[in-house]
Amino acid sequence: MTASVAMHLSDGVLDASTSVLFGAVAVAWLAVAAARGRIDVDDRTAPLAGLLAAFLFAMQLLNFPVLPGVSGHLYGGALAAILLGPWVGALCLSVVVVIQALLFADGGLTALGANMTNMALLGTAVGFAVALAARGLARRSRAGLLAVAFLAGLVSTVAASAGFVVEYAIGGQADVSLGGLAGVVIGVHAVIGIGEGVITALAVGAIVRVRPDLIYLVRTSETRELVAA
Amino acid sequence: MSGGVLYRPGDSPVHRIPPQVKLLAAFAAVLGVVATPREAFWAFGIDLFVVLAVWSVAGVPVGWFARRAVIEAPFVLLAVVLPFVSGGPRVDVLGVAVSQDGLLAGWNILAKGTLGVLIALTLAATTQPRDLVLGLQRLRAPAWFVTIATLMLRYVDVIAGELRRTRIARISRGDDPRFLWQAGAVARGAGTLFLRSYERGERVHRAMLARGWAGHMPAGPAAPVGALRWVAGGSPALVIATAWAVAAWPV
Amino acid sequence: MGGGRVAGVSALDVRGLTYRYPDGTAVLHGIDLHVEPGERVAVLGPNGAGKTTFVLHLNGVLTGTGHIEVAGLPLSPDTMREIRRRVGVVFQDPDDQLFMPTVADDVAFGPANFGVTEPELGERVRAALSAVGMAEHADRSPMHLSEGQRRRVALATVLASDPELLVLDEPSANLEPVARRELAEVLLSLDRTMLMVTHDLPYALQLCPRAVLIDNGVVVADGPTRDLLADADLLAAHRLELPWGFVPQP
Amino acid sequence: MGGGRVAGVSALDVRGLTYRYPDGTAVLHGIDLHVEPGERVAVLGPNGAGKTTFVLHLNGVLTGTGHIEVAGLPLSPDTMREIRRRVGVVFQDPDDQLFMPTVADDVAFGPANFGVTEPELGERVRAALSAVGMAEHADRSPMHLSEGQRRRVALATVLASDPELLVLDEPSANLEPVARRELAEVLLSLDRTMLMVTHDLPYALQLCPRAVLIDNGVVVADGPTRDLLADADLLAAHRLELPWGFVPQP
Ligand SMILES: Nc1ncnc2c1ncn2[C@@H]1O[C@H](COP(=O)(O)OP(=O)(O)OP(=O)(O)O)[C@@H](O)[C@H]1O
Ligand SMILES: Nc1ncnc2c1ncn2[C@@H]1O[C@H](COP(=O)(O)OP(=O)(O)OP(=O)(O)O)[C@@H](O)[C@H]1O
Ligand SMILES: [Mg+2]
Ligand SMILES: [Mg+2]
Repeated sequence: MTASVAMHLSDGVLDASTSVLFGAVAVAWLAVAAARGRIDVDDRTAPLAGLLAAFLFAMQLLNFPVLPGVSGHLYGGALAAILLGPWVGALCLSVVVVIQALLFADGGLTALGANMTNMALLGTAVGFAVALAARGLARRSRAGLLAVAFLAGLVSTVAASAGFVVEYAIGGQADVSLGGLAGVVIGVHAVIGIGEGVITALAVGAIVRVRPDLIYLVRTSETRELVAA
Repeated sequence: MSGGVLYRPGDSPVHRIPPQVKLLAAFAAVLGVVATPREAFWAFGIDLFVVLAVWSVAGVPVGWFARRAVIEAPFVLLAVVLPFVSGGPRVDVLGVAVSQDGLLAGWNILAKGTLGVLIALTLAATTQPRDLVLGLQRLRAPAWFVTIATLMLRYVDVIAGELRRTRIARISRGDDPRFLWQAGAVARGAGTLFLRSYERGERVHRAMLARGWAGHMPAGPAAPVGALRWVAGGSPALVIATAWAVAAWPV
Repeated sequence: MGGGRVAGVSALDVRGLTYRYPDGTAVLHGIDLHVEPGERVAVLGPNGAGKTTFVLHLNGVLTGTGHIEVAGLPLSPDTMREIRRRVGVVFQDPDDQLFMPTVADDVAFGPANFGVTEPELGERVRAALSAVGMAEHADRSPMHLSEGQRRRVALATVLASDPELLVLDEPSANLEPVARRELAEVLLSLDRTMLMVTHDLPYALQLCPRAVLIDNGVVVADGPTRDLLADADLLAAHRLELPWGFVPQP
Repeated sequence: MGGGRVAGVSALDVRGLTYRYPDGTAVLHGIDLHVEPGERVAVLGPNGAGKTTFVLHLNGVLTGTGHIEVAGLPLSPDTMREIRRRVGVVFQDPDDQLFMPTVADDVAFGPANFGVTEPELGERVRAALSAVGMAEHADRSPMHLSEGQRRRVALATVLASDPELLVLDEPSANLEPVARRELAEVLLSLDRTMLMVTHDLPYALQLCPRAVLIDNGVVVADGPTRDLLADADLLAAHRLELPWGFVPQP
C-alpha cells in the first residue's frame, strides 16, 4: 500500500458541513485559477496539462517500487507548478483528484473538496511559491534548478499534509490530540516528501535537457544558457 | 482510455443509465451516507442493502468489490487506532478499556468510508471512463476540466503504449527486463518516459486539432433523459437519502 | 463535395515560410509554393529535408514565420478552424493520427467536429472505410491493427472529412502492392487539389503532373514531374534516383 | 564477425507456429519455414497477413505455440538471451526500436548488453552509424529525427550488435531513393543469413534469391523469388502485383 494514498481522505473522516465548506473553498479557488491560467487548446498548455495528469495517474496504476518494500506514486504538486505554473497546475491536479475518485474510488466523493484543496491547490501553490522564491538559484545552473525542484517537491508534500491536519481540526470526527496527529501526519509526509522531491528533480532534469521550452518556471527567459550548461 | 481500469463491460440496466444520472446519484448517495448520524446503525444496514441490490442488478460479483475496496486500508487503520488514542469516557471491550467516543468515531469512519468506496466502485465498474467525462460535460463541468480530462484519458493509453514499446525495444537488445523494475532505473526512466510520452502526446494532440477538435467532443443533442429514467437511476440514492432523513429527524 | 471555387484564387499560397523546432534545430529556410485549384503536386526530397515539417504548417499544426493562404484565406489564429476544415493532412506516422477506441469512432472524429451529424455521419464513415478496404474492421481498436491497416485507416479519417486540399505524407509506405494501386485510383478519382510527399518517384510520376523538390528547407526545383525525373544530375544532387528496374513509359 | 557455422545445422527452423493476440485475434495458423545459413529470404504477403507477428516470434518478443530453432538452439525461456544475441530484428516502426536519449547511446545499447566494451564498442557504434549515413547525428535525440532518419538509426542499432540472423521488417519504407539503394548495398555486403519482410517486390527480387509468401497466417508459397514474381495468378490471389513501370530484367 502506498503511503501517499493516505492523503486521499475517504468519506466519513470529516463531517458533512466541513466537507461542503472545503468543496466551496476548492470551487472558488479553481474559478480564480481558471480565470488566471488559460487552457488554450491550440497551444502547448493543453497537451502538457493532459499528459502530466495522465502521467500522475499512470504512475499510480503502476505503483512502482521506490525503495524495497515501499511503493509509491508521485503526487505531483510541485512538478505541476514548475511545468505549468500555479494556476494551470492547480487545474491539472484537480482533474487528477476528481478522476481518481471517480475511476478508482481513491478518496471519498464527499471528501473531494478537501482532497482538491490539499493536493491540487495547496500543493501547487506552495510548490510554486518555493520555486519562485528560489528562482534565482534555478536560473543560475542546471544543478540549481534541480535543487529547487527537490525543495519544492518536499515542501509541497508537507504543506498538503498540513492541510489535512487543519481540516481535521475543523471537522474531524473524533477528539484526538491535534498535536499528536499533526506530528505523525507531517512527520510521515516529510519522509514521503524526500521521495517526491527526488522524483520531481529527476523529471525536471530530464525535461530541461531536451525540451526546456516546457518548463514554465524558466520558459520566459534564459532557457538557452540552461541547455548549454 | 480504451479499456478502462476498473470498468467491467456489461449491458445491465445499471450500465445503461446515462452517465450524468449515475454521477449525480452517486454523489447524492455518498452525501446521504456521510450525513447520517453515526449512532443510526440500522440506517447503514439499509445503505449496504441498497448497494448490494445495485450490484445484483449490475451483475458484478461481490468478491470483485471486496478486492478493490482495500484502497481504503489506510483509513481502516485510522479507525482501528482511534478508540485507543481518543479522550473521553471509557468503556470495556473484550476486557480492554477504550474511549467510547473513539470507538464511535472509528466505527463512523469505517462504515462511511467503506460505503463511500463501494458506491464509487459501483460507478467505476459500470461506466466507461470516457462516458464519465461525457457525463461531467453534460452536467456543465467547466470547459477546462473537460479538455484536460479528455486529453488525460487519451494519454493514459499513449503512456502505456510507450512503456510497452520501450520494454520490447530493451529486451530485444539483450536487456534483462527485471532490471527495468529496479528502483533506480524506474526513477531515471520516469523522466525519459515522461518526455517520450509527451512528444507523442503532442503529435496526437496535433492530429486531434487537425481534425477540428476544439477542446471537447461535440456532445451532440444528448438524448433527453426522461423523468422515468431519472427516477430509476436515482432510486438507490433516494432510498439512502430517505434513510438519512428518518435517522436525522429530531424525535 | 468540395466547395464552389472562386475564380482567380489559388488553392494554396505559401511565401517565405521559415521554422525552427523548440530544441533549436532550424529546418525551414523560406519555402515558397503556389498551387492552383485542382492541381496534384508531388513533394520530393531526401530524408530530413523538411518535407514533413512543411506539411505540418499547412493546417496550423506547426506555426513558423511567413505567409500561408488557403483558397484565399490567410492562416491566422482566427481562421485556424476554418483552415483545418479545408485542409486534410494524412500524417506520415499513422500512430500519430489514430487515437480513438475504435476505427469507426476515429473516422467519425473529424466530420463530427466539423458539424456533420447522423445519419450523414455514419454514411461518410462507411464510404471512407470502404474506399480504403477497411470496412470489415470498423469495430476494432486501431492500436490492434497491422501497420498497413493503420495507414489505410489514417487515410480514411481524412477522406471522411472531405477536405478541399488533401495533403498526404508518404501515403503508400507499408501498403501491399494492390492497396497501393487502389489508393492511386481513389486519389485520381477524387478530383481534389492534392499535395503528396513521397520517396516513390514512379508513384509520383503516375499520380502528379507537377513536382517540387525540397532540400535543406527550401524549394530547389519546381516543374512538370516528367522533366524533374528526367534530370539525372538534379536528382543525384539531392539523393534521388529512379529505382532499379523502372523504365519510364513514353 | 559472425560465429563459426556448424555444418549441417540450419540457420532457422520454424515448425507449426501458431499465435493468437491477447484480444482473441488468431493470426498465425501453423507457419513452417526452414532457412539455410547464408540464405537471403524475402517474406511477402498482403497487409494483415501476419508477417510482423511472425517476425516478432523470432527473438521471443511474442511467444506462440510451435517450435523455433535458431542455428540449432531451440527457443525457450532459458535460451532466450542467447537467441536475442544471435537474432537481430529491425522493427517495422522505428519508434518501437529507439528509446535512449541520444542516437549514439541507442546504437551502443545492444552491444553493451551483450558484453562488448570500449574501445570496440565505440568502434562498432561509429561503423554502424556510418553504414547508414547517420554518423553526423550521433549526439541528437532519436525522438527529434525525421521518419527516414529514425529508420536508419533503427537499422544501425541492430547492425552494431552484429547478429548471425538479420530480420528486417519493411526496411526501405520512408527511405529516400539513394538511401534505399545504399541499404541494399550494405545488406548485400554483409553476407549474413537474412529474412526481409517487404511490400516492394522489385526490391525483394534485387536482394533475395528466395521468397516465401504468407497469407492469413500460413506459408502459401516458397521458392525462387523470380519464379514467384512471374506467377501472376499467385500474386493476384494474394493482393500482390508488380508496380507500374517495372520491367523485370532478363
Ligand atoms: N521534433 C523535432 N525536433 C527537432 N528537430 C526535428 C524534429 N522533427 C524533425 N526534426 C529535424 O528537422 C529536419 C527535417 O525533418 P522532417 O521530418 O521535416 O524531414 P522529412 O523531409 O520529412 O524527412 P523524411 O523523408 O525522412 O520523412 C531533420 O533534420 C530532423 O532531424
Ligand atoms: N496487438 C494486436 N492485437 C490484436 N490483433 C493484432 C495486433 N497486431 C496485429 N493484429 C492483427 O493481426 C493480423 C496480422 O497483423 P501483422 O501486423 O502481423 O500483419 P502484417 O502482415 O505485418 O501486415 P502489414 O503488411 O500491414 O505490416 C492483422 O489482422 C492485425 O489486425
Ligand atoms: Mg517526413
Ligand atoms: Mg507488418
